[in-house]
Amino acid sequence: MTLLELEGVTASYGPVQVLDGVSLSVPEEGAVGILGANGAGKTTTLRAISGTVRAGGRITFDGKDIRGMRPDQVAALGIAHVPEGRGTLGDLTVRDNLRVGAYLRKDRKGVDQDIDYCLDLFPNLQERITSNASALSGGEQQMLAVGRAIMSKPRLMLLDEASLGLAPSTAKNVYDAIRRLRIESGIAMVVVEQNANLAFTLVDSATVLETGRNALTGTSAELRGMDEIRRAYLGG
Amino acid sequence: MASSPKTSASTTSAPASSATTSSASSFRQRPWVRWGAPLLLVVGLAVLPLVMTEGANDTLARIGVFAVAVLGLNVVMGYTGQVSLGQIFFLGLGAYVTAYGVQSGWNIVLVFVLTCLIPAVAGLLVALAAARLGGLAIAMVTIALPIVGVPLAKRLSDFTGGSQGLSARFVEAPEGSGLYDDQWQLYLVLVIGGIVFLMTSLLVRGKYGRAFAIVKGNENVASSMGISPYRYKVLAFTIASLIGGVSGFLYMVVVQYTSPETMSFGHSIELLVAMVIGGAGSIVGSLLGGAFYVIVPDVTNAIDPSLTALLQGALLLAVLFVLPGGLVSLPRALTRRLRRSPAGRGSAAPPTTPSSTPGSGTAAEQSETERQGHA
Amino acid sequence: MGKFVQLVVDGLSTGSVYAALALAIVLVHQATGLINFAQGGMAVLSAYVAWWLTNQGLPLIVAILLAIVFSVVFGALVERWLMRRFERGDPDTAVVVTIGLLTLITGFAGWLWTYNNQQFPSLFPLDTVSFLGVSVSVRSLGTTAVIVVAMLLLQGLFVGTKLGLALRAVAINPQSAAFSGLPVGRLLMVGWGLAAALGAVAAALVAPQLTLTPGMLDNALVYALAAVILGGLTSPIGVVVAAWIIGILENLAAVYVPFIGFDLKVAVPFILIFVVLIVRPQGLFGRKTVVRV
Amino acid sequence: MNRHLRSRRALGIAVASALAVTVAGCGNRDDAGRSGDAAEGAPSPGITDDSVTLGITTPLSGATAGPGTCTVAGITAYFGMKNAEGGIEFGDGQTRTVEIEALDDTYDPQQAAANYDQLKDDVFAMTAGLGTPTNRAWRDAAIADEVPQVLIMTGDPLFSDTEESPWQLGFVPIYQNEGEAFGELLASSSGEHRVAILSQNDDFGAGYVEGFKSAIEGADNIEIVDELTYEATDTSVDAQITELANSDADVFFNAMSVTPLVISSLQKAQQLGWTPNWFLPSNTSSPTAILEPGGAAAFPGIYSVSFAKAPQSPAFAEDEDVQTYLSALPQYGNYPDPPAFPHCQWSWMVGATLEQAFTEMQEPTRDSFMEALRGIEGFEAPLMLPDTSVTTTEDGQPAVSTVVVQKYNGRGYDTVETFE
Repeated sequence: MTLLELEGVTASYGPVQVLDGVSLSVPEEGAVGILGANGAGKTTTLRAISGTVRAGGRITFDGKDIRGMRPDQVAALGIAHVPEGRGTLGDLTVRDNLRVGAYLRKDRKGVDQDIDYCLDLFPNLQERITSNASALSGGEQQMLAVGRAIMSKPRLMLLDEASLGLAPSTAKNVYDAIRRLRIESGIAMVVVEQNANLAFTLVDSATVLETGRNALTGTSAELRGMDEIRRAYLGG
Repeated sequence: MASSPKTSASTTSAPASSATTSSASSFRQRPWVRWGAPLLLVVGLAVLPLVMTEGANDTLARIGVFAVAVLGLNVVMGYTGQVSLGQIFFLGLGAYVTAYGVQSGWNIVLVFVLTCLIPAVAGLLVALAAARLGGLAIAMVTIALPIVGVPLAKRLSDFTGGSQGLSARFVEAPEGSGLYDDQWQLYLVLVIGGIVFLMTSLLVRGKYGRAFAIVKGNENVASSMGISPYRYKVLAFTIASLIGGVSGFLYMVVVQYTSPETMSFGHSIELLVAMVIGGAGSIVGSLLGGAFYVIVPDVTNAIDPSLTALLQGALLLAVLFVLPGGLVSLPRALTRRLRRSPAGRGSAAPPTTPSSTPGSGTAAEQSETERQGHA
Repeated sequence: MGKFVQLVVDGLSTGSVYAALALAIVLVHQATGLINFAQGGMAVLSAYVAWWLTNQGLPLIVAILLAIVFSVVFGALVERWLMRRFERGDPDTAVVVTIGLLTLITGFAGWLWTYNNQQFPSLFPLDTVSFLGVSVSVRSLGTTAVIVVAMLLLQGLFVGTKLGLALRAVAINPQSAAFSGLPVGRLLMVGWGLAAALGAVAAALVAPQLTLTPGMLDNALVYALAAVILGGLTSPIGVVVAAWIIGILENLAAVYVPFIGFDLKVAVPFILIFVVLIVRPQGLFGRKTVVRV
Repeated sequence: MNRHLRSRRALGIAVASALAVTVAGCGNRDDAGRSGDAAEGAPSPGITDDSVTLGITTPLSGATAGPGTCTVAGITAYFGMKNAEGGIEFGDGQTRTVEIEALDDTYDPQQAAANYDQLKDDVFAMTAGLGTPTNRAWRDAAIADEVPQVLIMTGDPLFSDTEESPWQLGFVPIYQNEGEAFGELLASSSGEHRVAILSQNDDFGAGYVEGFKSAIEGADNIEIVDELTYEATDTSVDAQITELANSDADVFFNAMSVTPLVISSLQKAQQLGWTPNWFLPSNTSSPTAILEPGGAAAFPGIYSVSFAKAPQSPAFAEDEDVQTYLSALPQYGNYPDPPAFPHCQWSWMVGATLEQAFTEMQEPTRDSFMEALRGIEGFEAPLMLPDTSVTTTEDGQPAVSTVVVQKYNGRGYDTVETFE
């Protein structure tokens, strides 16, 4: 069952064409990685999905055409975007950040349960629950960003550079927790990541973007075996 | 296959824009343009007062006065990012120093030096205290300057003439020059204002300007680079005050009268408006801002004197609605429009807030850390 | 002693005037992250609408309610058709746009209703209450009471409701808020509409005392801004308390500190701001924000 | 009105300087427009055989726009009415209509000076503008350019000093005169009086207080018990009233020019149970706009000084002057509401005084005009109260220097001779 489907997606910032026909397919409960160099269009692909960039081509979610929708409409369909730079709400407490994540939900009880779930998944947040988000460390902010996405009970999560700027051990903690989340919740994921090693611990398959186009697509195992991938992204 | 992702990234980021800037800058670098254009400007400005009507000379001189005041505001606000709502206070202070000095019969050169020094020292003292505060707090402390300055000027009536103010007619054209007073005044404004503009543009393009930009962009980054935000904020504020003092001198050259009304809070707000309308963080923008400050009341008066406020408000909103970057962005907006229309492509909304950091090399290298800081 | 207490009471009622406007400024700031210089101008416009309606023969309370409705719509429209264009850009530009709006509204009111002082009827009787040798007008008491209620409602809105949380989230980071499904545009309009309504209430309360002119709230604006900064931008209770402190201290300083006197008492709030912010950068009641690199 | 022509010119100048257009087309500079080089006896700028143009710079927006608008409305109405009657016959035998060019200076001295620069070559004389700093800003320039700056609305004595200000003349009494008039009345009363003073912190307030004090000097039945100031930008003077009420004065000398503050002062004093005899300046003593909303009937006596009939006062309801004035103001002055400030009456009287000078001037020159203007004696302008008149021959005094003290009677004012 395909949950998200991108076909020939294009996008540009002013005169600069950033996406030049990107395709992507994410099955229900699947996890797909997007790899590539800086400026290859990874982040823009996620933005095209969540409606923050005007895009051409075809983007369907659950069989519905979502291209051209506003970000909040896309979110309402069950797509949670964890943006690059985390997008936590600095002047709100950790708990309020999580409550904002649950904005569209009406089930009060379920919300409280899910807050507990987030705190269980990220124990660091437990002790900072009344701190302002701006006072958190980078790793904690990343956890909070993922937690906020969880709160919206999404069917698909878009993760953008979750390891950026984090110490390797912290990055690993974050990815471990996300993997646990994936197993326990079955949320499908699109994972953008510079660090391919980390990405491959989470995703089943991946596509490599180069100047706004799919250069290579394959399962994690296939891609891991390729020399070019290894040289460019796996540090070997 | 990209073997070195880092370099490919930087080339894909902005090929089109870098192409246009390089062609423009090479045009600017041709020797005859480099030297000819400023020369032409100087000659033009030298001839202008002789051929224009008295009214036009007067208008131009007033534009010069307020362009200098806006320039000072730009140093602290446009370039260094510290909101100042007190710039008019330094203009008023400079005007009072000039008026008092002239009335006391001091040498005019001494008066000018004091007109620079006293506001600069006052600005320094205020800044030493105010620069410890950030953001809106600094705005509130600077608001206090005109608010408290007006009653203070009334109280110090021995120096200021109280609410009746001080007159000083000291810039009659020298005997034998064959110039009318308005021409002589305009020359003074052009020369003094020109020097201030030249020095300021050198300042903001140089080492200090880059430091200002980094402080504006992110103070934490600045600290990590060994640039003390506090010290540069104080410096910027002091320079702004000094320039404000000079504009006060020019004010006395042109208006020849000052009173507490000169530094009322409303005018400080109008200077802020002029700075943004002209274009924040821009030398040319300061000039355009000064022109806006002076011309708009005249134009609205000419249209209908009983509707000035309504028309001024509408005009301000209309300009910013079309040109959010200020008048100085007009050429850019025009070329963008021209470039876009043949392409016929729908514009992509820029995903992030337009960065306020000028693209200087050092700031760009830091952008990644900065982004995390803002997250 | 009687004089001292009377001066405190006078300061409280003057402070309430500042507080009324300050609350509306805080609401817009909390909901959009902007300082709206036109807040007072929009409030005055609402007061003119109410005044015009009473002149058409409507009862005062009905006129004020209709003016509040007008304000909500007007505030929302201003957000949608004017401020929307500037919200993502340079904040200085957005502030200057609100200054332009203030000029425009003032000019419009002056054109339509002249610059003459108009008498605005008071919601409260012009009686005086005396206790312990101190007298205070019923109007001041009423104004203060309404402001306290507004303050509590506002505090409740921000702290206790989902709407308040959503408004704050949108102000902090609109794009990120949208990722959680918050309809950003609509929330911004709601924020401006609510603030305008609050401004309308404020103007209707103080107009009988200040008499209605296009620039009625211009002088109060500076004090209101001072109260907003002093109280801390995030706390409705904080700004009201700060406005009262400013009103009281100003009077006491003028009378008991000969050097300050009545001419320089305007310096008092700024000295206060300066001292307080050096010690507590977040204001008296504001929440501390720590920014990490 | 030739506003269209003027608009185009001003707009042209503005745009031209905005673009800083270079040399082309500007070559023939108009030296005739420069100061002081007009030939002897030739007509001055702003006057032709059938019309004369007067300039005004005054606040038409901002905090002082209310009285500022009035200063334009009154004189515009007066000459509008005269023009409709066919114009005014000047002393040189020509009949001319009178045009008014008014510009807004928002009470900004710099803008006032700019407005003057813009008007000076097109108008015959500048007149009626409101404000001390805004008139001082271009006083020196007007002297240098020999442009009349006459019958202006400021009580600053500088403008009435012929030596210092040869091309100037104030219209309204200097502030000192008004304070003095009340002081004299008080000093001549039989009882002992304790006086509290609250004055605006500028030349307006200081002038009143100075005049008042000079009049009571040596009178041992008067004691000043407390004296405070306020700023024109204050939102409230409650604290001052509280402090003054504490002094238990029986006379309150209140030199205040801000309408809402006068109203709230009257109310605050009543709240505190302090009901002194109350003195108010001529520009903030309107029965309808100030005293009624302030509840002035609660006080034993509200005193003011005046030289003009209060149009709303029932005593003048049948007065011919008042009726002409009230019907001309909306018809010719573009001022539909009942006048809220006395400045409307005053500038109406300025119009009549100018007409008086016009009929006497022998040549269409500014010199001749100043001569005629300075020769008016005992002219009873329309709307003037009995015992007051326009006299311009007295050095150091503005056109109107006599005022009568009046007492509020619940609806209007009665002239009083004694303080009881």
